[in-house]
Amino acid sequence: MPRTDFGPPKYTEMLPPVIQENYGKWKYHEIPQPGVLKHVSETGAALYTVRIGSPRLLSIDFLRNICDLADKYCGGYLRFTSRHNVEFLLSEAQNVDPLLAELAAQGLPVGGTGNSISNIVHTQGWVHCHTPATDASAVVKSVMDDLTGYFTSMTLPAKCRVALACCINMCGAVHCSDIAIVGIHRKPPKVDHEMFAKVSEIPNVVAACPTLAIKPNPKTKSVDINEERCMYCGNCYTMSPALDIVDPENDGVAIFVGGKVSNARSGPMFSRLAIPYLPNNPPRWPEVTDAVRKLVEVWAANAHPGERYGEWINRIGWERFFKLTDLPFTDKHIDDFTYAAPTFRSTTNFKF
Amino acid sequence: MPRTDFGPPKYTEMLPPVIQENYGKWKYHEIPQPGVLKHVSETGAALYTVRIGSPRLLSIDFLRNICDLADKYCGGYLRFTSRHNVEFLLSEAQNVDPLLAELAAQGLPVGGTGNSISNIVHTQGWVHCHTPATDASAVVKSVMDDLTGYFTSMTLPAKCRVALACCINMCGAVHCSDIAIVGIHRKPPKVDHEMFAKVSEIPNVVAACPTLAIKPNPKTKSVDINEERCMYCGNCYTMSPALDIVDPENDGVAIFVGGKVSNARSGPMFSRLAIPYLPNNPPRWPEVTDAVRKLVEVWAANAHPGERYGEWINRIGWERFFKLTDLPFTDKHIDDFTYAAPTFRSTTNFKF
Amino acid sequence: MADSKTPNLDELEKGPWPSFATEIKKAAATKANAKGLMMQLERSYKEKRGHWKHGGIVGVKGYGGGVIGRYSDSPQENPEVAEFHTIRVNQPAGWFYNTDSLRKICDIWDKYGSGLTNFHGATGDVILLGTTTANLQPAFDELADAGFDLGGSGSALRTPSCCAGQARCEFACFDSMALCHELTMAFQNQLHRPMWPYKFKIKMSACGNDCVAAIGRSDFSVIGTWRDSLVIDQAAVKEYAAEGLDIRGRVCEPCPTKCLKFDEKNAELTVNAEECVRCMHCINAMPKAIAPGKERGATILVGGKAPIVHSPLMSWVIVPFMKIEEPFTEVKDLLLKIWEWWDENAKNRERLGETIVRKGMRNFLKAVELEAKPQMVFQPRANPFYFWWPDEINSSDPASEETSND
Amino acid sequence: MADSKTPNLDELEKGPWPSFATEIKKAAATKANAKGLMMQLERSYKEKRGHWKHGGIVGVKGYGGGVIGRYSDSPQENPEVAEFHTIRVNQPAGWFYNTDSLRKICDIWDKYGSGLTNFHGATGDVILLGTTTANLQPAFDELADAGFDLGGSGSALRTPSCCAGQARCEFACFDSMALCHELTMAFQNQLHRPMWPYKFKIKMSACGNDCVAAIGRSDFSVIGTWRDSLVIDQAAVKEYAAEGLDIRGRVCEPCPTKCLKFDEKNAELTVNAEECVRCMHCINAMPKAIAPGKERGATILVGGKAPIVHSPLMSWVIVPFMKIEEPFTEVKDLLLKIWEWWDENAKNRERLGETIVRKGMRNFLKAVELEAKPQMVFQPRANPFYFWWPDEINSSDPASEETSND
Ligand code: SRM
Ligand code: SRM
Ligand code: SRM
Ligand code: SRM
Ligand code: SF4
Ligand code: SF4
Ligand code: SF4
Ligand code: SF4
Ligand code: SF4
Ligand code: SF4
Ligand code: SF4
Ligand code: SF4
Repeated sequence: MPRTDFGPPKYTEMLPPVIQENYGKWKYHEIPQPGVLKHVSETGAALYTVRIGSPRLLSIDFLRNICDLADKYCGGYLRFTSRHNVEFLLSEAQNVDPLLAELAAQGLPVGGTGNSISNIVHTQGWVHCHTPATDASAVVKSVMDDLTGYFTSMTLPAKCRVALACCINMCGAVHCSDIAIVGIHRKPPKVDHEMFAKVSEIPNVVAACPTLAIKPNPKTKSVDINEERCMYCGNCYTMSPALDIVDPENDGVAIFVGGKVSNARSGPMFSRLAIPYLPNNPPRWPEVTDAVRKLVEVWAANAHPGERYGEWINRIGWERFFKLTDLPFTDKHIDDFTYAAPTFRSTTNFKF
Repeated sequence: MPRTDFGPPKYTEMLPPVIQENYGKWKYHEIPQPGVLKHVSETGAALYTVRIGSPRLLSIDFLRNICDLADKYCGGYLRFTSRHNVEFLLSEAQNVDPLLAELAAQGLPVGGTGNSISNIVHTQGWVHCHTPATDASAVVKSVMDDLTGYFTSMTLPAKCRVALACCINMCGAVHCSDIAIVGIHRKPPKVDHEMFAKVSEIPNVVAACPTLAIKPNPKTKSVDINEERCMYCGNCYTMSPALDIVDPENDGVAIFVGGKVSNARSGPMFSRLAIPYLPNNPPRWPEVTDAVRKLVEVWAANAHPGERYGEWINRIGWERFFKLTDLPFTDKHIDDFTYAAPTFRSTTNFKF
Repeated sequence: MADSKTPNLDELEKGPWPSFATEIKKAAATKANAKGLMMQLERSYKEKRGHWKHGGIVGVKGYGGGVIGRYSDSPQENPEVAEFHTIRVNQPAGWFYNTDSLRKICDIWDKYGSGLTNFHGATGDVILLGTTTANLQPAFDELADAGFDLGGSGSALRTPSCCAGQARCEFACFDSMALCHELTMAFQNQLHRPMWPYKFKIKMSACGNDCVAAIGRSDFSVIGTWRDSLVIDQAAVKEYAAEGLDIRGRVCEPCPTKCLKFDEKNAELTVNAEECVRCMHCINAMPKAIAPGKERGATILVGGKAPIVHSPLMSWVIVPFMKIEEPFTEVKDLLLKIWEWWDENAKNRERLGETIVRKGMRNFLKAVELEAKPQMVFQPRANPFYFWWPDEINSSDPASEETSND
Repeated sequence: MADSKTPNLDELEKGPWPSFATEIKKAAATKANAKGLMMQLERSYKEKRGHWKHGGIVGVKGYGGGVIGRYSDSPQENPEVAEFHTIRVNQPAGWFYNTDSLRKICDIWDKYGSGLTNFHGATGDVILLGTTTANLQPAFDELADAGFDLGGSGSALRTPSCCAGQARCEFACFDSMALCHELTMAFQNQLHRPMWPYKFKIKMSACGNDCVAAIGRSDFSVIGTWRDSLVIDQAAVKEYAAEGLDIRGRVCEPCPTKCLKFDEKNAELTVNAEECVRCMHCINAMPKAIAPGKERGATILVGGKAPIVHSPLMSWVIVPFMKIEEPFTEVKDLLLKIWEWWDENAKNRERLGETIVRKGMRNFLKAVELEAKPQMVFQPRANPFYFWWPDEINSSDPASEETSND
């Protein structure tokens, strides 16, 4: 019998001494400069954290390099954040500046703290997944290239969490991000009947369709799709490779805005549709980077200090959002899915 | 051919001269005392309205009596309100007090204006409908007897609209009233298979059930009810008299609170479940009158001036509402119908 | 009282609120069927249940509705109410009456009915409670002579109703009574001959206070509003201030968009009109000082209804602003388009709102030729499951006209 | 560059943000499969489409998951990535590493994989990207020797994750890393052997800021909170005031329940603790002056998930407050009860939240033995369609215990 189920290494082995000694005793923190946190303990001890942006898709060279840096400045400890940034954990104040200098020399951006745009939580895209409607890494790289200035500063009204998912499975917390970029298909899958008969189970595929668009076809031992009912979710494709939904001409991305998960001030909110479609335009997706920048800028210019994206929109109203961003409002924006009715404006109170 | 489709009398024939002359020219109004409105026109003319409570179920004697009064004081004109009160329309200020005196002598309550409890919009009940789970008129009479003091004064934080529907068809605007009393059944219908086979159409009845609890029974040429799925809505009974749902021991009323329809300040809101069940206890329904009075009093004592019932609850939170009213919160309060999920508390922000 | 036959009804005569039991007793004094009702109702209070059966179809010549058939479930015990039908009579717009007309109704109901009525039914009709099948036609004939026609019932247009509006209210943004009357007259056929999948209700309130509760319970609501800025009379503001009204606390604070500023020193009130959502609050609070704007009209909303079967629905915006002027052609045309689509697409017993929810706003809007507007929603969708029209997709140009952002 | 074989990837090396393209190229320099990936990806940028096929089932001995099988759809063109599987490695709680461990992972992936990784996957695992079926077992064996086990995949418990909590944060209301580790260890079988209707995710954040976005994307969220009053250090308040923080405007005003009062004269801040909803805002704004209360624990929420299939769901409250203390028996017991009910009641590919929505909270609560509490809802139902348990109804006593109001 092979050894199994021994679980991950215990986290206690992974903590630098300053944390082991002050675990649960932290008293407050400061952000001396963008990308640098100072946590102070009841005991008076201080922990300095230096956060760098990461492409998340890392070669072992990158990993070995940050290990070198951690050995040099942090006694051999480091961590990653829930948004995939790297954090160097320093117990010696005097190590901070040399580390920052070395990071600068290597071209690694320091930031992501406070009222910034931190890393884009994202997914596999064309690098590894089989269902993407867009790429992940290249879009993220292009958008972050454009927004690095917001990563390395803290000048925004509040945090702005950008996320990307390469299909509507929405791996990540994309459905509740300030700005969410989502890969979408726009045409029903094409059924390869021959392949279907060989590799797929009819009932599973039929059941997978949320709009009941799929009907069994006993003749072909396959299925037919009622194209009028299909909303291109790709759920059937996840169940059967014979239902290819990829279409380079029509696939692209949609942008949703205004989500959050923190309970700070207001409760969590879903992201909501702002831009139904932008084309896939590799390698730089200029339509997407422009749109995201504009979305950030309109918010930054209009929100009250402390207001997250969705909080700002809730204050001014979505009709104002569309006016200020100059984005067209279309029939696609109006929900017609499970919880549509409560989103309809059932009052005469609105702005023109 | 008989004369048909000539429509209602034209309203212009029904308007007193002061209205005809000042139609569309009203400038402002005052409420000199509860139940009396003074509307002043651009022309300087004034219209006095005296509003009395009405049982709505009126004999022709009552009608002839108010006609007499209208002839005497109002030049032969009167109206009814959208809440079924009677309004005397006076163009002579000096007629107001004599009219009030005569109404007082007849025991007719004057009021329902401003921050009061106006008449209870209600339905047929045991007087005329075939589906009621409770009576209408007797419950309304009992509740209004208890609340007449709030009709004849204007001391509440805001208007409080009370409504009653004798079954969950909710004739009226019961589903968006400050306090809504609704007749409910609590047991599945009993199927009279013999009668069913004679008088009902299976597909219509099966289709009528929102929870898909009804299945055709080809043997009996009737239907069977999956009692676990039935939520006693009576929709099938509306389609077939063979599905009697009335049960004197278990029928009763539920009370919903916090609805409104005006757009003033906040938009319209649905009424929401406060008390899942109170028994039918004719002729006076003491459990219901007590519950309504308590609901009114807790709101009156705690709301800010100008706050409707639902606005008050939205400010303090439903968890506070249940604490202040000391009403038990049960699994019945938690929605499990069409739009349930958005009502679930998806935040850690709440009060204990 | 000890041996009264109606101890429950007797009890219900007591108390300060005018008593329906007294009304029934008054009618019962002269009318056998009112007495029958009284006795059957007394039994209901004892047994805690109603005693009416499902109605059969009864009516008057030339009409498909307007009468609710009603039969006692125990005609042996209460033969006087073996038949006890209701006639729905279309009220005059705004529920205004001259006493002549009202007395005529009384006389007719004295002659043919139980002498009992509802002024009014929850939809707005005059409800004449309780008569026999045989009496329906003669009663109607005399009502017709008196100028009164039937209201709606069944799967038809229901009797439209409206607030007093310009007849008695300074807030009115359009002539609700004229519109109500005109629509009622224009759609008599739809009102009197059920031919749709289900009922259809129209109500209109001449301002956002919505004094007929249109938004909650009509398939088609017309609610008055304005497009420019509300009008403030500073002299009147000063008077309110002088009288001690806490303008900042009671008027500005509750303004939902905080777009009112009160300058305490000069007792001057200003509005940021662009941010005003026309909620009526400040106008309600200071009717002498603030009035709706000059460019008046209405918002059109659809879909309101009671909870059965899928959920209650509150009407939602489909036309943010429409001028409402005689002969009201725009409203009528819109109604016709809506009915055409609904009639074609609705399931049996499916209200307009339910059909729209099932088919999606996009199909509805396309059919009735309205453009999507952000005023139609509180919030856009939170899911990525939307449809593309065939002409928005093509194989050469991936970005459709509507959504490209160049 | 003109004749580069990877003009698109070259372009993606430019710009200030660290480049994944550079990472791939670095790996491609020594690894054939990384080079295969590079070339296939370049083709994807040209053709605007991915080139991966549905994964078959591959894995390592004794495990039902932890590997995502992946095959190129055009192995003739890119034979190096004909097989390109991913191994999910369970991260240490909180994503803390010593460099020894991290270097070991690098060495193993140098030997058996493409040299490419994700630190981390969106669920929280270390993602080792790209290897062959043959290399899976030896890679795992060496990972095991280095102390690393597999993470979750398929219809199983997914790798739990948590915020840094008490390790690095003064706001932590419970020990999120200890809980995360303990649950991971306690439920190894559920994590490694898919046996449920669908995936199940657990995440924990030690305060309401929810730095792992638990509420939006886990079936079971544990979010730190407290039950008594937050603690205010008035001396520190004075310091903030002296430094010029606009306490009224930036701290009190945004408080959702307006339960903070700032006395400007004395620079004193007070809270009406009963009205505080523990939203963290004031604490975030003044971390030196305000701290969570002393009676700490967590709120338990369930049901969060992405939009597919019926709609996105945000987790909702099922336990308003629970003490979270080793050995975390209460949390574990609750999880076991939830799984039992879900496993029995869920349809294929139905997440917990969807099952609860379909079956109703009342059935869920009964099964997991929790009482209904108003904290579970924003608002009670707006429809009259609720069920009665058989024992609440009887023929003699109409008022059930639970709802009588005597
Ligand atoms: C390191 C990290 C946790 C971890 O275990 O990895 C973390 C760390 C801290 N968070 Fe966070 N948050 C981290 C992800 C998050 C997330 C999750 C996410 O983004 O996916 C959220 C929820 C975001 C959302 O609502 O969509 C999050 C919402 C917050 C908030 C609430 C902000 C708000 O106003 O809504 C605070 C409070 C604040 O910043 O005022 C906060 C505060 C903090 C503090 C100040 C807590 C402390 O005292 O140590 C830490 C430094 C914050 C900073 O960067 O300024 N953290 N924080 C994560 C860093 C991610 C990154 O690399 O950028
Ligand atoms: C007569 C009537 C219209 C009619 O055509 O019959 C009417 C008449 C007036 N309403 Fe109304 N409302 C009338 C039913 C309603 C309804 C409908 C209902 O109750 O079913 C509503 C919506 C109620 C709701 O939201 O649930 C209604 C919500 C208002 C409001 C908004 C109140 C609020 O703050 O939400 C105002 C403004 C105010 O009172 O400040 C208002 C204001 C007025 C004014 C002041 C308008 C005016 O200047 O003439 C009238 C006298 C009000 C009073 O009684 O104090 N009227 N009013 C109705 C009298 C009913 C009765 O007998 O009591
Ligand atoms: C008489 C009246 C109640 C009253 O005492 O005032 C009434 C009485 C009945 N209503 Fe109603 N509804 C009356 C106004 C309403 C209203 C209010 C309104 O119209 O503004 C509503 C809620 C608004 C709405 O339509 O959504 C209403 C929602 C219903 C429903 C649920 C319809 C729905 O789609 O939600 C039913 C069920 C049905 O149609 O099968 C219903 C069915 C009925 C029936 C016909 C019973 C039935 O199942 O066949 C009742 C006949 C009673 C009788 O014997 O006289 N009644 N009904 C009201 C009509 C009087 C009038 O014409 O003026
Ligand atoms: C690798 C990862 C994305 C990444 O780049 O980080 C990922 C990748 C995939 N996800 Fe995911 N999901 C990943 C985190 C998520 C998350 C976020 C989370 O776990 O916090 C979500 C949203 C939260 C949720 O679960 O609701 C997520 C929601 C989905 C869904 C939709 C599930 C749903 O019920 O809503 C699917 C569809 C499915 O399961 O068929 C899916 C399916 C998939 C599959 C297995 C594709 C499929 O249809 O078979 C992807 C495999 C890609 C590959 O080839 O490697 N993935 N997926 C993440 C896992 C890494 C890890 O273990 O750390
Ligand atoms: S979002 Fe879709 S395409 Fe992207 S990794 Fe997840 S399942 Fe694959
Ligand atoms: S893509 Fe989605 S909607 Fe279209 S057929 Fe497949 S499962 Fe159904
Ligand atoms: S509420 Fe129900 S019982 Fe009452 S009148 Fe309407 S349909 Fe009849
Ligand atoms: S009462 Fe309602 S839920 Fe019960 S069987 Fe009849 S239609 Fe279905
Ligand atoms: S709805 Fe407006 S216009 Fe009509 S009566 Fe009420 S307050 Fe006046
Ligand atoms: S009408 Fe309403 S929104 Fe407009 S200024 Fe007055 S209170 Fe504010
Ligand atoms: S969730 Fe709270 S306790 Fe955890 S890291 Fe974020 S701020 Fe700190
Ligand atoms: S934690 Fe939130 S609710 Fe509580 S006092 Fe602070 S800001 Fe107010």
